[in-house]
Amino acid sequence: MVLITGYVKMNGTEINIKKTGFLKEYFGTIFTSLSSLLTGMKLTGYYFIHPNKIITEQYPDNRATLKMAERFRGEVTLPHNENNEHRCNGCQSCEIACPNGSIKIVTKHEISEDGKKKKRIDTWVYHLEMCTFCNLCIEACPSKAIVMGKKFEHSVYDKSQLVKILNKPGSKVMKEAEE
Amino acid sequence: MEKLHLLFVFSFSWLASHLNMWLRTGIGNSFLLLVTEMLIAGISLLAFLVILCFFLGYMERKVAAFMEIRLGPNRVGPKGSLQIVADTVKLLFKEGLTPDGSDKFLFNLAPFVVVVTSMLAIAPLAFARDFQLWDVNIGIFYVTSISSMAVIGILMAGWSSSNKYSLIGAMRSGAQIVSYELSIGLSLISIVILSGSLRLSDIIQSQANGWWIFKGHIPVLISFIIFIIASTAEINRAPFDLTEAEQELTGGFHTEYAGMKFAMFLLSEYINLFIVSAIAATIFLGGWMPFHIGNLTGFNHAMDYIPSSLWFFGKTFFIIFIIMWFRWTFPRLRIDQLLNLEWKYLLPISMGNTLLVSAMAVFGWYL
Amino acid sequence: MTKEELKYKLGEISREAAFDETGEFLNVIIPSPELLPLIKPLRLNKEFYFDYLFCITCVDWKDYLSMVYHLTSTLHRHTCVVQATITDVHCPQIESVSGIWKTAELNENEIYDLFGVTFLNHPNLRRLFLGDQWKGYPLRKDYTDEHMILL
Amino acid sequence: MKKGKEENKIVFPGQLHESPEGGMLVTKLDEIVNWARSNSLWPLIFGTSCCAIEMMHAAGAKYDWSRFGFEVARATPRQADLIIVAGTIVMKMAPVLKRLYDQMPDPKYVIAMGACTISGGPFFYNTYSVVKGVDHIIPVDVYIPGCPPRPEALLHGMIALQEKIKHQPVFRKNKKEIHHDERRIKI
Amino acid sequence: MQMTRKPSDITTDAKSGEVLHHEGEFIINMGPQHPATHGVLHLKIWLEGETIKKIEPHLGYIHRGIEKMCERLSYRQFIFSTSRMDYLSAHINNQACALAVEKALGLEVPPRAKAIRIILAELTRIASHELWWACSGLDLGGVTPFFYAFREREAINDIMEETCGARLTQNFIVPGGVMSDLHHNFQKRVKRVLTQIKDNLHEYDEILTGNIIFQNRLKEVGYLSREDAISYGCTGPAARGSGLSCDIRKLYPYDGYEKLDFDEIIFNEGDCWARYRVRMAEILQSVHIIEQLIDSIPDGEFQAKTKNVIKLPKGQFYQRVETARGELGVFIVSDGAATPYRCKFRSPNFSNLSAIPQMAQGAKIGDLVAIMATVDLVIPDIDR
Repeated sequence: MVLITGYVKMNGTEINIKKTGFLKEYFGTIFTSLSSLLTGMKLTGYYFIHPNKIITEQYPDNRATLKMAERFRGEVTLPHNENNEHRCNGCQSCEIACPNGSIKIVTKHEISEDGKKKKRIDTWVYHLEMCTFCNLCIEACPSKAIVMGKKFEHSVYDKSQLVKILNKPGSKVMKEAEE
Repeated sequence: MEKLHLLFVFSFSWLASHLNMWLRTGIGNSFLLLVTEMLIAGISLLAFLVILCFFLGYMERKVAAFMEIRLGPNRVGPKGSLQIVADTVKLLFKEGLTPDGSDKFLFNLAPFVVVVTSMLAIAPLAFARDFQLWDVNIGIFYVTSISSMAVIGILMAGWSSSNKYSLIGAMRSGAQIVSYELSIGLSLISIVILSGSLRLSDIIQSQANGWWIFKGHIPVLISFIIFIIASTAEINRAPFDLTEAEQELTGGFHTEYAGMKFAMFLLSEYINLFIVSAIAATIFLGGWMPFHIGNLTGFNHAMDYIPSSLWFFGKTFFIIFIIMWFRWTFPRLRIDQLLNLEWKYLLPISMGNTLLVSAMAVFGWYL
Repeated sequence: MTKEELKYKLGEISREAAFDETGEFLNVIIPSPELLPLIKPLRLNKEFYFDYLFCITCVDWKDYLSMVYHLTSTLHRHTCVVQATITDVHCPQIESVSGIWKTAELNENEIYDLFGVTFLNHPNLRRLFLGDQWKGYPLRKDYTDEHMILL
Repeated sequence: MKKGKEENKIVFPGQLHESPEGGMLVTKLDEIVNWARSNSLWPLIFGTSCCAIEMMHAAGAKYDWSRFGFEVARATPRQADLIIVAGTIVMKMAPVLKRLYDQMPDPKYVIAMGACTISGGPFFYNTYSVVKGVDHIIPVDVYIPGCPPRPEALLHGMIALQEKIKHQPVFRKNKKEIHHDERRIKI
Repeated sequence: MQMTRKPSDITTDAKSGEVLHHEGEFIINMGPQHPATHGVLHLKIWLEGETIKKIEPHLGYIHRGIEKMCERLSYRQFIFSTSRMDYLSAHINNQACALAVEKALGLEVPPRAKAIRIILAELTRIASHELWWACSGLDLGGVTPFFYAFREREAINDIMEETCGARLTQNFIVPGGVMSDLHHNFQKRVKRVLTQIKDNLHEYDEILTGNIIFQNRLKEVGYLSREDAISYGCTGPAARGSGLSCDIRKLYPYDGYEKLDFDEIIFNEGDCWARYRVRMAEILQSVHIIEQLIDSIPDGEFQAKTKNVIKLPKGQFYQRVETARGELGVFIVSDGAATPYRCKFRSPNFSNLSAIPQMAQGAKIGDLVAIMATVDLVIPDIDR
């Protein structure tokens, strides 16, 4: 155990007036106080005359150049390829993994060409208004069907628009992701 | 030569005298003339104050922003200059509610009292050479007595809101303004002693050969510093904004005020800021007097060509900037520390300082 | 003090104490009326000196409740857990320890609020989180609320 | 330069569109008042949990909502125009929030920021005390999902609110002319 | 206010005859919505003039029932809910839960994962202290420090976003390690941030630490003795300012803190100024910890193999970590199922809050703000 009793000195900050007579203490206090105040004013004054230190990013104007980090979690998306196919086979692992039930997968049974009954997704409901972007559904997905999107501008005037259906109408499962 | 001077320098005094002459030819009755002149002066003063408050609000936000490494308002109007206009129009059209349980008469009266008292104090100010609304012979006395009236409005607001936070804020302001009034008075008295007059125009004239802050050596510098500190406290600005103290009292005396009534408090805050800065500029920095250095006649002549109104406003805005600088740098004091500062430091020092200045005046130790 | 020493010493103080050493700390399990006689010497005796009560909680075991006190000593740096069993589920009562550790005052309020355990001799027992109008004790296992608890 | 600004103009889903009605003067006055209102939204300092931190970030130097004139955060509801509900609202807090909303003078706006305020979010299931959406208590103008939303997302929501205010009638009477244009998602 | 007191000035309760308040006092309610309470804390304050006579905290304005919720969540899922408790040390909270599960399972975490966890935890601590510094400046009326501290916080948040995917509630930790490997920019950016912080710390001193007004607001205000700190169960910087050694990283090391060289910062004065200095020095200590690790992150796996459905053995498990505000304890009672039987979070803020009435005895309203600022409460962590 190391006990530090002295403050880690950073650029002479502590103001301690030694007890050396009333007048000396009185005027000492005034001078140290004024100098400590002037130090602070020096800093703000420095920034006032150095506008190049401003770090503001002007959001709606910089939308063209604004890039999110590659791991940024903005929303859950179900990518479709050009043939309107996705990789989700409706195993519902994500629904189970989701801690607050923001994923609802409605499945249906399809009969394929060889006469077998197969589980397929009917609607992939995603409650954006409840999602906490914890990434557990992405981790849980065995066929890597869902990924996190980069979009973050989701503001709406109407709450019902936040409930999203991720599979596009008429979409199918990719061949390689069927089981 | 005089004409040439007018070409270069737009003079307020020229404007005032011509207006006076023009009115004199139109209106024979001297009473009517006085009323018309007062009306014109009042309306132009109001317009000036509103524009001034727009400008000060914008300036404050930009100063704050630049000290805080950010941009500040820049999307409403060119470079955000219409931001305060938008705020004002919004406050105009906002519901100005009076809370139940409040003392309705006092509640609605308080903002007007505050604004009117702060506007009254502008009367004896000299904005430019020979351009003064009311050159009263007790100018400084008038200003100090009017400015201490503001506390009545604040007390009224705090009491009538029937909100405990407002009440605490109002009580704080009472203690604060009454005590800081003393050191303001004493620091002003030091200049009165030196110049020998309470009339503001005389004080400005006494600085024709040098501003008091340069002529008066260290004692005047001390009273200047005391004046700046005490007047910051007097107008309730940070670090002495205990009456509002947003983090402690959620707004202090104006917690319950909304809409235009709240805007009045903002207005009076900026007018007060302007007034104390203008007083400081007049008393210590020579008002509209240009900057002269001893015998450098060329330099002095060049300074003379800068309009006197520019000198006045330049000095005033310099002090306004310093007070804003205080606000955006320092944390707030506690109420007992605030009173300590006044009674233990500012008041004894300014008393001693007054003695020194009297000695200076008696022995003529100034330039 | 090691676990064994603690166990030996504690056994001397309280006859009815049972011990559970499976976890990280030594667990002392006692019936609820035995709490104060056991816990006072734990705090006051120089050899124990459990001055730091870092966690109080309650566990609802359906047929009984058990109050769990995690104690440690800032002097000796040893830790022990006292578990007091409250058998009366419908009207659970236990002595307050807020006179011994001041931190217990708010914590016991919380437990009173969420479990319904009444603390005797508590200076200011009130429903801390949920307010007086709330019906039921939500952290009990038999708490039902069909509007809110869906899964 | 102008063209670039046009491209950057954000179109919001469910944007309000009104038909051109009303007299010339009234429309102009409406425009001025709405311009002032939308550009001077003073928020109430009301943060209950994590989203409040992102709200502070939006006030911070990097995102700097003072550019829009939002920086005058008021501690008292009397002087605020906007309440940004940032964080979970629980049963005990609901009456307080309602009261704060009632204390604000008209016109007043509400932004629901974050999953908790929109729907209860992470605490939708299995908790006994969380209000499942702040719109059960007070009317909400703009919803910003996210847990917590980025500061940029908050700014996006504030701009959305500005757009909404700009289309509100002030002196005009025929309010029913305004309708929802559904699902115009174009970004 | 009123100085003399007559019997008629005392208001009593009609039923119990208990004295409610004297005429000279008045009661104000600070909160639930008040800028100084940092959220939705409600303090009922008995005042005489401006002097505080008594404080009674009223909680529950953000009581969300996380403990009940956790009883229905699996061990993978319940980690995420803890980020919402003390959101300023979200990563450290997650770490506590993961450590509790790992302790129960006897799971060995790969060294790379441990190093990543510690670096991110210390970054979180720095970010949290930055926010505390910003807000304590703001609470005491200085607005500008807020912006300087948030500049550094933004830099840390950017790192978090790049590596973990979220700025504030990262949810990067899973039982057995971390969710994914480090981003390839990570080391470079962390070093840049560390130099930025070290370069800018002198600005903090110039504008706030060295300021005479600020020091006078904090010195000899809010005194908490060591005995009271122990009795109230205070932890973290709030207790270390009172001379109580309680750094879990030193006392009960976890995730490899025992191999690192750092100091536990202790001051004995027990006032707000001591608590302030503890936190300021802790920023430097955290920088020091990261500097030791950043160039020597071991190679290897970032996650230990775990079963898909985690079931803990029967028993009671207690794990504590040092968050930015003190000791967070996770107490899990397991009955062998896939969800905890009972889950209790011993939050540092709850016990620190209980000491505030003691600290604020006889202080002014402005002092209470200073006390709240230096104790640095996060209300959702108190209410859970």
